[in-house]
Amino acid sequence: MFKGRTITAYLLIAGFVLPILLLVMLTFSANWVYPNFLPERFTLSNWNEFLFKNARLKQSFLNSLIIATAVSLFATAAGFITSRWIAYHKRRNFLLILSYFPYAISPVIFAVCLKFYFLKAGIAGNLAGVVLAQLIITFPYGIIFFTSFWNRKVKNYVEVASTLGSNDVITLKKIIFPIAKQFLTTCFFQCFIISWFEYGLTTVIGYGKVETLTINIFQFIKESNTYYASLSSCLLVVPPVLLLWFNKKFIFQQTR
Amino acid sequence: MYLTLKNISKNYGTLEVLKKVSLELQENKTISILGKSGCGKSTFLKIIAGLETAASGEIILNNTNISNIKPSVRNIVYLFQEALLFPHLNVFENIAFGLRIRNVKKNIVAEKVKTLLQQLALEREALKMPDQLSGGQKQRVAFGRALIINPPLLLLDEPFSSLDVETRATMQQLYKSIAEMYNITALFVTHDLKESLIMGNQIAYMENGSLTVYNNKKEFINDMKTGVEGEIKFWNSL
Amino acid sequence: MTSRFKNIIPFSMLVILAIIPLVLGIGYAVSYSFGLTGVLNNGFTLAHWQTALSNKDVLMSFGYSILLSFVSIVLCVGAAAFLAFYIGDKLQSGRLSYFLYLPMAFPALVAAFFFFQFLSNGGFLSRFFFQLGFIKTIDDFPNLVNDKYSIGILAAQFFLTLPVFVLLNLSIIKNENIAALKTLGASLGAKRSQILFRVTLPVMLKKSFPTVVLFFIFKLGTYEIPLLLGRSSPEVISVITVRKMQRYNLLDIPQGYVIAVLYAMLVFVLLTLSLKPSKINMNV
Amino acid sequence: MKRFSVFLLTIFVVLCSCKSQKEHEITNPANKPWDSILATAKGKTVVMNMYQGFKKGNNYMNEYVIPTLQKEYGITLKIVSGQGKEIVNNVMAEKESGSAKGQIDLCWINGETFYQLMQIEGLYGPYAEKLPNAKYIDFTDPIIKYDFQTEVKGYETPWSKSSFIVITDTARVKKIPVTMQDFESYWKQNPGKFTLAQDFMGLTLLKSWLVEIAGGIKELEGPLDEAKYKKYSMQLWDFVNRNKKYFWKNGETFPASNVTISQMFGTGEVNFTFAFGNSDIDEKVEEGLYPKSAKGFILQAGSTYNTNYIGIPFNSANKEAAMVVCNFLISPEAQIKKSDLKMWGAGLVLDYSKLGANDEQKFNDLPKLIYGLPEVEIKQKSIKETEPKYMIRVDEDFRKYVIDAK
Repeated sequence: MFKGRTITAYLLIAGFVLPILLLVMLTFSANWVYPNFLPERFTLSNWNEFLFKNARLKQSFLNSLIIATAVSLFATAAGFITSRWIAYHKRRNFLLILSYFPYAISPVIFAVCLKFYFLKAGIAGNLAGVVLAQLIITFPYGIIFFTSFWNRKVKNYVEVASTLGSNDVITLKKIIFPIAKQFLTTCFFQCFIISWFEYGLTTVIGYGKVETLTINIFQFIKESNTYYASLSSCLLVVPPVLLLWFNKKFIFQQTR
Repeated sequence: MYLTLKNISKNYGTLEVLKKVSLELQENKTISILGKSGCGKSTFLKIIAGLETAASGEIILNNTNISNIKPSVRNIVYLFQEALLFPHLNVFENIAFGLRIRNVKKNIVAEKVKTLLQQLALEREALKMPDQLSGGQKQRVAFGRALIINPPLLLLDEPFSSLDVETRATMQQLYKSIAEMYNITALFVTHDLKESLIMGNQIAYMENGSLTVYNNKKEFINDMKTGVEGEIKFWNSL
Repeated sequence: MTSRFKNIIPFSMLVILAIIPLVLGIGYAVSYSFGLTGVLNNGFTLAHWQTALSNKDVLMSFGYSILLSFVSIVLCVGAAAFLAFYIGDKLQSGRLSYFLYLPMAFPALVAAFFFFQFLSNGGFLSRFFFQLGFIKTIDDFPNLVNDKYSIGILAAQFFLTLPVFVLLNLSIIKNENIAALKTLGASLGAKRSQILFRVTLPVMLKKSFPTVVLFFIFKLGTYEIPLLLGRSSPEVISVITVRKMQRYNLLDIPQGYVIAVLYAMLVFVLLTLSLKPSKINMNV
Repeated sequence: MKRFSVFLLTIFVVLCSCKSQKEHEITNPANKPWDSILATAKGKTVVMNMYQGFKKGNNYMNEYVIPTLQKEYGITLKIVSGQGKEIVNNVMAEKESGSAKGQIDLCWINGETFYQLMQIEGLYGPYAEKLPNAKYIDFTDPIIKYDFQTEVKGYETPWSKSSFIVITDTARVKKIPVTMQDFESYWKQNPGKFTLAQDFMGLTLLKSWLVEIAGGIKELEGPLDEAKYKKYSMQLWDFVNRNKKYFWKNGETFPASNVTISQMFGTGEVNFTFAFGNSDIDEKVEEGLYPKSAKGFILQAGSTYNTNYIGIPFNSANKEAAMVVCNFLISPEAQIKKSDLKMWGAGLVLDYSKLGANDEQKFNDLPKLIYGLPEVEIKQKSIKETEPKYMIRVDEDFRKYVIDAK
């Protein structure tokens, strides 16, 4: 009985770790010919290329980083403020369903429906446009995330503080922020990851001109460039894994 | 009169929660308001504290009409059923909160908090976080947090209802002594008959949004709807 | 009044970032599908709706997506319930619990790419079997990607979603105090199987239902995984929408918008059903 | 709530009613003196849509074209993935939304894409013949003058010529199938070892078979004849459908791109792959992907021979810079580099006889193909492209009658 459970646990874990190991292996590979399990030789050249030569991958990494940071900062802040308004609103449920909609709908379909307006506004194919487009899906996520924060208890804390003589600004600084700190960081990182992982919306609104890591991966897959695709996959997976090591909560998001 | 409430009404949609409630209270006195849950007690207190606005009526405290003043300026402290201690602050800082936001000097804050901690028998708990306290201790901290700013009026919304019988008795005594020491004027809401009799200098009864204020305890006991008589009969029949 | 002014900011943010894009996006799709916008469109017509709805591939795509999402969710929910009960304690705390979160560090695109490298005929598994002598040639290896039974897609989605449901179940077991309920059931004389089917599973299902529906909706809109691991036909909704919008025959584009509108309606209905008042609970 | 919905409705109506404005009639930049074009081009960034499925092609662009343009003309060239339908779609979306500053300045196109871009007036021109380096190109050559039988009229710059070949492995396929009949019997004996992609490569194969069914390209010349197309294409779909059970994965799915097929050819999963351009085999053998026994051959119908071009979208904001890039890409230097097997190995688009002695020498000094077909053989068997509509119809019907048919 005990043994069966241990084996199951380790098998499960092995299933989760294997993809990372194999992807990492591919990044160090050259001439991976069928039917050999291992490549003919291991090489640093792919990494060498990324770190010292290929400006494109580095730029994509940077783009991904900039977009994700901007998106998650704004989505967290805006989501926090807006969710408070919605949580105490009479039509709370209606507004929430409205917020769920852009979050639940397929980003790529949403993007093809919105592309026209982005073109019209002249923000398709640039960083700002991609950030805005990603905000359209992460901002509702922020709202949904924070609605559970604005419960009766928090409302009561605010009321207590105000009867003790605290004005709105002080209450925000001394009561709400400290209580919400954990929520805010978690939301930030989850929005960061949503943005970091985004492909469909980014490729449609970004025109492929705004190259992010996911866009790179897809291009490499199209070119059948397995080694580079693995390399950019690893770049994409490493930051969330680090976050995980830092705090499990940060990466617990609703994987699509 | 120190506190005068005139014809306070409130409704949620078509539901009338408060029907022209009026009340007068002298300085340094506590009035008990007895009522079953959902009779409008909490709304009543929230309106006095300024956390909710009344549909009509006036609140006059110390000769000033405070009906339209923001809660943070009214200084009327509202104590909830739950202690609602700020979870990120320790006992000392919870009590100090009212002074900290008024930018009171550090040494004065320390002194005042220390005195209160003594009076509330919380000295050993000063550095604990709220989740390390017992129910009674939490309520005492909440008291301390309220008292430190010398509120002109204290609103207590069933503050002891979640405590066990013994702690409750201790707290009631503690409140009485503190109320005397600090010259507190208070509205004390409870659904416990005995508690209402113990705590109040004056007693009122609320039902379906209407308030009956009794001139003395005798009148209160004689009123059928308060259920006092039934209670007395029960004990006598034993 | 000040409170009114304070509400202006959240209100306008909601309108600008959520409601306007929603209305504009769907409005555009609707008007395009009826021939009201678009370079090659000239005026109101129901023709695109008629063509799209009479096209077998469109209807099949909806059927296929729904079936695929359903199977994928059932697999995940079933396996997650089993794992949560069987080895829940091991996954809840300790070093192993960290590994449970690993798949969440994978974007769908990378998961799809990995499963292609792993399951395709030239992939890791096939090579492994070859080395072990299970297969003689590359053709002996079964079709696991771009295959008839969508095994590749299901595998990738299972990998991505399983941890979410395991964690969900673990938290429900903890919060709903399932252990106590089980004891209670037993003290009332219920047999083990009765406890499972009358107490444990109903409680778990009821509690996880909104999340399950939400994930069903997510799966309906999935794009990258079926794009890389699916077959040319039938296609899932996202893939067929994008393909219809990128046709050589430009007159087919409105059909893509017909699909988008239908899909949006489906999502809206599902959302409204699952998010009945007070069921909103994202914090699993 | 009511007020709110009215507000939204208003916004929507306003946004919808903004009809795409007519682009301004600007004076054709191509008429300006070249010096001033060069001056305007300096410091600009040019975005180019390009099919990125050729690794060597990407290398040519990244390692040679981009740095040289930067150094010699101060132009930053940015390559963005995109081809055929995507390009047409993007240009159309921009047209619809009336965006005056296009996202893309250059695109690598030909055939049906060109035809469609012309259909929606999505290309800028005419300009190609005004480029200084146009002097090296013979614009009267029918293979350059007509792109899939559509006259180019200066709306595209020819970039290279290439021909369609089939690749197989002589170690695996002893008797190379050439006719459709050969293939049919090969498939029956070797099930699962053949497939075609849903991209231009697969479509070209289908068109080659259409030509074979029609009994030669002569029959399909000129504008698409509905009756003829119906007759021959029905035979084609019948042919594919009755045999697809012998295809890879029983013909239940077809790879999106020929890149996948080439990979599978490398691993031995399939025995045939396809290429535009004769140098593909040499490249991939050298790369280690194809076995040395790989061999190219030409189908019964002949080798479809076409030119691929570069176009400038109508709303490019950097037309001058785009023209400078075009001009550079057809310079003898860039073209000879491009023909180099070590670079790309693409077919020269310049008229050999117009090259200077120096360039001629350089071109002749390039390493010769080892595995590819002799150029002469391809020339002999080359056939011209059918009209673009054939491509469009074959694409549609392949989906309708084969992929979606159950």
